[in-house]
Amino acid sequence: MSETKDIRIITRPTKEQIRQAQIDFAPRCTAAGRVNDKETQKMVQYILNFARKHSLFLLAYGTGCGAIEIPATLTSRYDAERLGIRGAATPRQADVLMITGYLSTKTLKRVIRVYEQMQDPKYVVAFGSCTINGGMYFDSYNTIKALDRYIPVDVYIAGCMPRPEAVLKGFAKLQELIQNGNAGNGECYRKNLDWYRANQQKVIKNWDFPDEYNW
Amino acid sequence: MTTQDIIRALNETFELKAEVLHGNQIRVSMHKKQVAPVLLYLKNQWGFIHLDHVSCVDWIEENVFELVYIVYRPQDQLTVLVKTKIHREHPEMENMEGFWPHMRTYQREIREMFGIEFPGFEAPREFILEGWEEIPPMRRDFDTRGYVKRTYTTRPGREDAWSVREYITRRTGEKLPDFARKYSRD
Amino acid sequence: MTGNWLIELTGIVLTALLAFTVGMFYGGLRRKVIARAQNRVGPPVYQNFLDLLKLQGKTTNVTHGLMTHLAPVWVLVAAITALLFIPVLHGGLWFPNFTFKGDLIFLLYLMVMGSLGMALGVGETGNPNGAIGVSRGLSLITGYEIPFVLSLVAIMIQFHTTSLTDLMHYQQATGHWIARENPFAFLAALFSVLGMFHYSPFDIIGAPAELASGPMSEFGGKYLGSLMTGGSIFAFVKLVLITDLFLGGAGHPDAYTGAAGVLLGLVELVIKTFLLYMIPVSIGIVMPRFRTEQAVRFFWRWPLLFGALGIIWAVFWK
Amino acid sequence: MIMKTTSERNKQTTLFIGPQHPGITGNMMVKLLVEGDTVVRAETHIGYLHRAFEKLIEQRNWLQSFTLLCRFCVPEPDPMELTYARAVEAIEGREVPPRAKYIRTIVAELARIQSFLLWYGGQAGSAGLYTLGQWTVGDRNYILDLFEDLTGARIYHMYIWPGGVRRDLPKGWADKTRRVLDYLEKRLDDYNRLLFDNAVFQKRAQGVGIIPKDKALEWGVTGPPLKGTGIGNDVRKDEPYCAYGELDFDIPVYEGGDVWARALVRRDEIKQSIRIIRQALDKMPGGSYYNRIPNPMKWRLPAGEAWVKTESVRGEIGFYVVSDGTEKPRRVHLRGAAYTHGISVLEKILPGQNIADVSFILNSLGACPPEMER
Amino acid sequence: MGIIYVLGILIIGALAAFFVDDLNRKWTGPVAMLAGFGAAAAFAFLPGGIVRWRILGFSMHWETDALAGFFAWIVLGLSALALMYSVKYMEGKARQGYFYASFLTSVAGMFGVAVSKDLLSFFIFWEIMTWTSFLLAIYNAYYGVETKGIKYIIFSAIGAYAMLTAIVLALGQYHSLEFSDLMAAGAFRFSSGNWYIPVLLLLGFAVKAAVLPLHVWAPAVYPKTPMSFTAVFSGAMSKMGILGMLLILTGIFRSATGWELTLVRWVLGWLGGLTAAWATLQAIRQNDAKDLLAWSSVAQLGYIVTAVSTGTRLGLMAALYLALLHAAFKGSLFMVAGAVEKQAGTTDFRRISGLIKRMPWTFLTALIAIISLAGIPPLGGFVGKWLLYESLISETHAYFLVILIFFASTSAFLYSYRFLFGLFLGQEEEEAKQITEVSWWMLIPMLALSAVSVVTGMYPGLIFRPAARALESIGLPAGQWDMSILSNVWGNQTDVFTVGSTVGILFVLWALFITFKGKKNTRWLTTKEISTSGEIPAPEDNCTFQRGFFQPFERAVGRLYRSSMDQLWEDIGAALEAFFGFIRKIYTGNAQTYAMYVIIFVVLLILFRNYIF
Repeated sequence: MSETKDIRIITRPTKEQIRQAQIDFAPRCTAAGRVNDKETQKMVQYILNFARKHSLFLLAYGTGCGAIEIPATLTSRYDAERLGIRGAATPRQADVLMITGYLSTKTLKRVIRVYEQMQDPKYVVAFGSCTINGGMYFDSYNTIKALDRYIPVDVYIAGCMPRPEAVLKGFAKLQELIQNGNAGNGECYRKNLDWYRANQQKVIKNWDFPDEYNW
Repeated sequence: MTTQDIIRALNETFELKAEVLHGNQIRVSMHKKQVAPVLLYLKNQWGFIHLDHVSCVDWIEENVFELVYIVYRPQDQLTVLVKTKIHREHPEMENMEGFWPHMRTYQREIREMFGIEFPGFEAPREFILEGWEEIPPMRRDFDTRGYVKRTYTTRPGREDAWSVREYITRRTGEKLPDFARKYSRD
Repeated sequence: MTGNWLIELTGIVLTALLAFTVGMFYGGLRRKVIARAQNRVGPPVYQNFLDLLKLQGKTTNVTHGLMTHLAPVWVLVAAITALLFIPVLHGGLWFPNFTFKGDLIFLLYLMVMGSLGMALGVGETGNPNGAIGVSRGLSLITGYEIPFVLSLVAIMIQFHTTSLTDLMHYQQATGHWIARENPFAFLAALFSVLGMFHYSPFDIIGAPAELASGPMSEFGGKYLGSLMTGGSIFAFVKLVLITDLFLGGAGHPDAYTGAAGVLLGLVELVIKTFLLYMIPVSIGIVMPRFRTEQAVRFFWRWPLLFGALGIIWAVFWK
Repeated sequence: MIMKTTSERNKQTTLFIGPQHPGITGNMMVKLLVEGDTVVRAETHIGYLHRAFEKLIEQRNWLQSFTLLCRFCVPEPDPMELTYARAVEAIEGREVPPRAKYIRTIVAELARIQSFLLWYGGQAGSAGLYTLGQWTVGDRNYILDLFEDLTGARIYHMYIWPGGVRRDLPKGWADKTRRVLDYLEKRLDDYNRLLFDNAVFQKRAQGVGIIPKDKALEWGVTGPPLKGTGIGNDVRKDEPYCAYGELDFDIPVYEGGDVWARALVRRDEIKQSIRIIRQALDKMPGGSYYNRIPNPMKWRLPAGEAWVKTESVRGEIGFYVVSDGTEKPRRVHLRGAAYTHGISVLEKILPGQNIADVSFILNSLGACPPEMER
Repeated sequence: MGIIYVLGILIIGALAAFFVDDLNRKWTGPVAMLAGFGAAAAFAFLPGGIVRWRILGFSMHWETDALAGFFAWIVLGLSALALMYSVKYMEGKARQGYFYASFLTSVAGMFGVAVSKDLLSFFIFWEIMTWTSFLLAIYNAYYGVETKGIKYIIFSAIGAYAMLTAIVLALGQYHSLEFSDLMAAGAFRFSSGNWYIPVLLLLGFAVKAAVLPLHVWAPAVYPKTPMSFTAVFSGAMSKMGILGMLLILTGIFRSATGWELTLVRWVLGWLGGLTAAWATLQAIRQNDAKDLLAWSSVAQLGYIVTAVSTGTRLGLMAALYLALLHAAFKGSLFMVAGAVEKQAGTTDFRRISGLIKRMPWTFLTALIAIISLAGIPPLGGFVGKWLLYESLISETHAYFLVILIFFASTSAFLYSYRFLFGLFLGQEEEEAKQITEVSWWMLIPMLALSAVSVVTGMYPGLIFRPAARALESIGLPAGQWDMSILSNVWGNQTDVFTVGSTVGILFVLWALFITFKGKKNTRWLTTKEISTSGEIPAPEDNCTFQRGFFQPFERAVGRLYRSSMDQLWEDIGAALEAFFGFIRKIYTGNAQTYAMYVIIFVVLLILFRNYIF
């Protein structure tokens, strides 16, 4: 019994290894590549960030089962509109892309398309355990397991499914990140496009995106 | 109308051995050539107007696919499960999309998920999957975990799919409680 | 008309700022009122300013060509020009602007300019949703403009003038609102206002559930922000126009003078326009939307009848 | 310099309703060919939510599959659990205690009410009346609170198990439920006044999206759309399961087959559900709530098959379950109501309709994409 | 003697073009163009003068007074530009000699009509104009054109016979064909006892001016004629009908009271209004740019007819102003249609779209012309609309007619947008990538005509002054006109200069703002990069919305489209067909036979005039 225990713990990666793996996992951009740099943040940026964080237009895209809690979040009991969160119909107008749960590869393609059509600064909020690590679909042949290999993610909300309170908490976190100038990875996505494209093409079999990156 | 009437009628017309499954449900197996006439007969003669379901089961051990057509008669809640077995090598089934409008949907799904061909069925091939290159995924010989391992990247720390409770007890040195041990996989 | 260009310029800037501020606040209030009706707290009233600031602060923008690029410009220019030719306050130094240089027929046509420019921009994007939205919008214009013209013609022939200032002057001199002098014309105009605001039940143009916000679907960032600004100013323009036409306008050259007079006039204006604005807003809260042809038919039925009655009233009144 | 492909360009416009679209329910796509404002052809495209549940269930044991099952259709997980549990019980021949039957009935009907409240929002929202959606979806939270008290979760409950339910009713839950029902009954009048007394909604809904009565059964229409055509088939009445046989309720039937009739059916169904729950709470028998199953890790079912139907919110759902005598199911195949409503029926009734009505009709049919592709 | 020179240049040009075509096809166009510009120059720089001569006992009287000058300028100016446009437009087409000779002769005919001061020469020129335009209408002798041509010639024949009868009757009654004599004798008054003379003449003019119900030829013929001539056909030739009406009705207008004026205002005014409304509704339904423009021409002529019918200061000014402006913007629009047709091969909206990036200058022309057509400030078309409304409201108190006109003009936004959207906006198709902009020879005339709309938007006085002189020359009230301030009888004003400059300044400011704000981060996308709900349209998916563009509107007016008007038209069509069924037997549908018949009729009338009357 104790033998197996030791072996298992050794096979498990150390914390350092995990952190290293995380770094490899999703490209992190340097501070200069960010939309705003905290050190050089000026008054204008402060005001702009204040406006940004209080005016979040959610793209109307229910990618998975988490979409069931979005109406609850937006309607009268939880009323996300008091925080400036409201729906937007097309990616051109939207700021926040909510990945509400698992993504099948067919949807992933559309999500990438939609993400690229959004305008900077754009934020991605990933919803539910399945976006983090596949969740209960860890052995499903049709869902991706880790979202940030395909598009950059700002905030993860864990749970299956997260309650509206958790969603609001996630948005609060996003607002905090926006105010500090740490949210919005559109620039980062463009810089590391090759890395993302390689990952995307690995799972999306019928790749028919235009060669040139347009946003 | 009772189940016995239907069983008798099927027996007399097609010389089939039908049996009662549960309550109002009748199960009848036949050769695949007989399925279309039986379904039409049930629909037109006996008023089994509602196609409830079409399903397929992969009996890989016997090397057959079993197709199940479930039809329903709303007047007295009779259900007939029409079953047939087709060979797993080059599986083919008669195209019956004209019988019920949603037969088309079922046939598309079965064609995509099991690779059963319906000659003369002209619906687009891609239905649920997109750009699928492997063997049809619902076949039992398709290894979904292997495919996942080949295709997707999981975040580190979740490769082994451990039992969480077990892991916690081992790390902290606690004793596994009895009720948990009962459900343990070891 | 003082002839002093500096004062005129100041007047123009002040008027535009006033319209912008009030229009944006009205938008915020609308959202607040709707939220309250829906059992919610709702966003703060200054939410629209934050939205605008955010949209203008977008770091990337896309456009599909010159007409799309200029579409918000058309809308803004139409809104501000219309504003300048409408007496925001009666009398005074700053707010008449070019009131004497344009009449009602001119205003009627000017107000379409923005829509047409917008439609051209939408057309260039090549988005089928946008084109369908434009087709609906233009059809709807033929619906609500006709009763509006009927009511305008009615009051023109009743008071023998096509000038907005004259009408305001009449109302303030006699103390009788035209809404009272010709109630049918007022009713017809009120119905048209419902259509002009594109709120429910006449919001088929950009219906999100069908067309994904229709004409707006390709506009984002600074373009959407500019459209929003234009829309806010234009909403104010419509409200002031109806107030001036039927509700006596605001401000009085004889009663108030100086800054206090202007301020009092503005307060009166805000109260009147706000009450007027609440009519389409509150109807919008409880109404689903009409289909296009239903909406157009609606305008060609009762409002048209009221307009015709208004003309008959006007003919026999004098 | 002459454009050659003149004949090719001269064709209808393609409109994509979905997947990223405010007018779509869930994640699916209706590809429309339109000419002017009229739909010429409609194609439903699904597969955006395909998670291979049926494949995964084959990898899980009989009890583990419940975590997957309830996610078949997001707005109404309980009918799925109920149907599957009944199928498993049918194969095994396991008895369910009467108290569990009543609890199951209550849960199924609560699920029906919350789903209809969501539908109110969708139906009104697709017609531009957002206020109703704000009210009903807000009030839906009261039912979700009840679920939370009962099962510990808001959306996915995993409450109904083979042999009964997972927990007994908590203390005071019945009174709380009665209070919620009283409140809802009061609010329903408000909703109905806002929606059904509205002339614009009447104009929009009447005569739109008609399912012909003589074709309805053949097209596989079930549930409220079927009752809207004037055929009152309902599994709860036809083949009573749980406690439905012992309770008194009516099946609302309306003629017309249009969106309006379907809306009326749903309006009345909520009232019937409230009635059912009240009766079930009053008649609630005592005794065990759970017929204990053996160690689920080692639980084997006898080889066999079962086809079990349940009246869910959008129509009848059925589970075809095959057991080969091992711990894991050989095959679990769901027949959802949306499987016909969302694909073949939708494709049949959309041509000739206005673009403005596409989302409206979709909502009234109750298409649920995750149920179609699983 | 300017008239003789102008006519001479045109006729010689026609002959020269006809023969040069045989020698060297390359030079046909330039020669005709030279003739066109030469005629315009001759008219501009030589004094017009008075020409009188007698032939077969009839006196002919041509004179370039202000009214004639006004219309002659419309004719010569537009024709010169259209001829310039033709040079490249007709390049490579067959039978150019035939085309240019007919074109120039037709221009000569129109010019003659404008300067004629007696009914006989008026009629002769009128007929020259009609024949030659018929020849041009059948120039594109492809399928269906002959029947359309016959429609035109049949309706022209109705008009011609009506006029001829009136002329003979007038001659019999008053023994003179001079307009001034007839006017003095009250021949054109309904109250004169010979009410049929003005009625018959008006009938003849109404055919040319495409007044309901005699308009059916116009939408049939305009699209089939080569576009460079349609510009003149619709822009100038139809105005000859307006000129005729103006001449006939002058007497009634001068009296300014009485039942005759009321009658004219009601009948002609409502006919014009109905024409405008009906043609607008029809234009909205069209799927081809040329058909759309043809119906739109009919609608615009409806406004002008209504404006003429008022007979008041503002109304007549509106008529003359709109006549000129319509020539400008509709001329340029037909030229745009021609340019698109030449480059893309078709003007069917369902087959092309997204030409804006390929043909930007053509689009600019179309944009200006369409804004002017729709009457949106600050371009010239608005002034005409303003004058028309103000005259109807404040002068003739035709309240419900105003609504009808307004309905027509609001609905005109629909087809205006359709024209721009259908040809230039929307998805840019792969096949369209090879299309290029037309040559400057075609662009310059188009842009020049657009410039008229732009300039008159700020300074409508440039037209008001000659128009006022023209009205005064026939003794109608004209009043004082400012350069850019419009005012109605109640004294309300609109200062279009202020409007134009405000709009211009604001437009430039905002355009600069929106261009330079975040300029670096603004991406210019193609029309393929649109948000289509996350899907990528397959190559076979058509994302251009063109078919049934205004279906919601059509459904809203459905009943009107379906039952009443259609039935009316079918009835009229059936009646006409029955009526002309037997005529067709002796009628070959050939221009020569038609000409022969008319000549025989004239000769017979002349020979037996003393016996008949």
